[in-house]
Amino acid sequence: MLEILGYYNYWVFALVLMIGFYAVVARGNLIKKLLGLSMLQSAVFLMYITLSKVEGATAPILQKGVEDQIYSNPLPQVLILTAIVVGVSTTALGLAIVVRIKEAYGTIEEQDILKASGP
Amino acid sequence: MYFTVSLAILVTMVLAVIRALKGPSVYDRVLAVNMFGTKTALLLSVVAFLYGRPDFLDLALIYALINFVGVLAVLEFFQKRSAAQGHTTKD
Amino acid sequence: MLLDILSWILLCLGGGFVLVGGIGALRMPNFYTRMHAASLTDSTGSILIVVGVMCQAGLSLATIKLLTILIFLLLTGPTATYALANAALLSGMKPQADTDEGRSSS
Amino acid sequence: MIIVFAVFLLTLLVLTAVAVVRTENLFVAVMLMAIFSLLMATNFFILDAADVALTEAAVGAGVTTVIFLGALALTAEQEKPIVSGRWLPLAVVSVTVLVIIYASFDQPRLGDPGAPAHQHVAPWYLEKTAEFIDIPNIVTAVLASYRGYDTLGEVFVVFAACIGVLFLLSVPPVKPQKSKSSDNSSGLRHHLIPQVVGRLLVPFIFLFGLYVQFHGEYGPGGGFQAGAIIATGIILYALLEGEAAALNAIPKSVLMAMVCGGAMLYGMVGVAGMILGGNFLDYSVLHSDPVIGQQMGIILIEAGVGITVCGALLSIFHAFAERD
Repeated sequence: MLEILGYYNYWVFALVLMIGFYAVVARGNLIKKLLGLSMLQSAVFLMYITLSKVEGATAPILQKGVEDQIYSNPLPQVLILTAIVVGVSTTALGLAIVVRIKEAYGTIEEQDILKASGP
Repeated sequence: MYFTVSLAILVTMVLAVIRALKGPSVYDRVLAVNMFGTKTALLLSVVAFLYGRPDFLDLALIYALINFVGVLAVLEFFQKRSAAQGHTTKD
Repeated sequence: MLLDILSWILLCLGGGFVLVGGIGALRMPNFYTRMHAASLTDSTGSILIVVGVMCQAGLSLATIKLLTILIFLLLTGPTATYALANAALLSGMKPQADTDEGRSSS
Repeated sequence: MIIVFAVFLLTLLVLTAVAVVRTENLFVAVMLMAIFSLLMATNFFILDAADVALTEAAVGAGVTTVIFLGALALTAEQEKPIVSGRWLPLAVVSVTVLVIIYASFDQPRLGDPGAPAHQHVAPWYLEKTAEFIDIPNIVTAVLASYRGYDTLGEVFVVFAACIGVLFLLSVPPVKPQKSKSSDNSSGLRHHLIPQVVGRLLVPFIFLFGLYVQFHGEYGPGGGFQAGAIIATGIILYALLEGEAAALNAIPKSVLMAMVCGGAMLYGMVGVAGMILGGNFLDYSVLHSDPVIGQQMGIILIEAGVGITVCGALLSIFHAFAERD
């Protein structure tokens, strides 16, 4: 039972990744696409943090006076820490483009934009 | 002991998420988000002790502070929207 | 030892309050009653749980941090609830004294 | 025990994700996204990543929601229902999920100490940090010193994204400005209770941000988190007192100087290392004692990161809020 649950994180990673991807490809609304994109991003973050976990370990902040403590892997955490802030800035860039599209075409639906811009 | 309490908080979080999914009005959902934020702060302060690392209480502190900003941003959004729709906001 | 029992009681009570609040927020018939259930138990549950954890922490930096968390939760929670209720009222959602069907709007 | 938490939270995560995609009201989707972010941060905390959880908490619940709401106020709130062509994407997505789940059985189990990710440099970082840099928080040590090039790159990505947003949104709108902007620029001035409480909280948020900045070597924290927290504090001020008051307190020129100055401070520390005879971003030469040199370098770099992130997030917020 517990053996199987050890893979649960990966399944959730797969599900959330693909739910986000579905929003990007199948939904016509541009803001919905960006929400899907940030979900996809979060799924990748979850994957990396899952890789950094070590059984019986604690967060990689050294404790004074505690011997024989194992610590989780700090490297994936560093990569994701910076990626979160970068993710917000790039999402904001995407939203800025959406705002300009709305001003130029009067809509943020993909089909209407394609119709308005001609064949 | 900590485990029991964190389990109770987890179940409450599930209930809050169900409320957020069901709606029916947008205010219900904002209420659920606010409730969820408070529960997260409580859960983190309990789990910090469950893990035996009380120096991680900073996280619960930041939740208690940031959650409020989110709710105020929603409030300002409502105010802007009603101003744009031409309703007069009286207070 | 006495402190342990005290914190046990406080934590269990707090967990119970939080759970009741969650059930109330899910089962109550309309928005204002749901808000009532959620906000009151939020504050009470926070006080009980945080004080219970404080009993375990003893006199240390963690206690001061917990106290700060409690103060912030007690300041922001009711304020957010007030702001939300105000926004809902201004948007035209009327509190109803007695209703037996779920309402829908907005 | 951890498994119980993880199963609860991850199942909720999937439910919330499905609901975000299914709902047609974008405001509801943004609210659910806030819950998604809170869940994600709790997961990170449970998986021992305290620093990452702090970042997600500071960024996800506050700044992301505010920016999405700012964009929603400028565009539409209701999504049109999709008309056709939903079965092909659904089929592709389902098949891919099944393939990834099938592949996951070759992955190391959660928490397996023998996993390949734990074999290469990570044990070296954990072992040698106390000797070379002598700060307790290994995440900060790796972020600022061992992998300083990465962080430099990320800071410049934030910088570039901020410049991009400013380029896109500083062009005046084509349509004539509606006259409504005068009355809603006052913020929440008419709501007395939130305003009083908010005013009380703003200085504490600043103080906490500075604590996170300077305590980052000893506990969870650092420049990225502190920048986001301080930016959130100023956004709270802007929400309460109106845009104009916030821009009066910290003008745009100061924000631009912060964005550029922080990134430059980072680069200058690297160049200073080169001038003193080391490599780029080698802090050991900054002081006669290499360990103290490393610590000085880390403090300076974290300051640069914090200043850039704070300035960039605030510039982005103002760019969206000023648009209407």
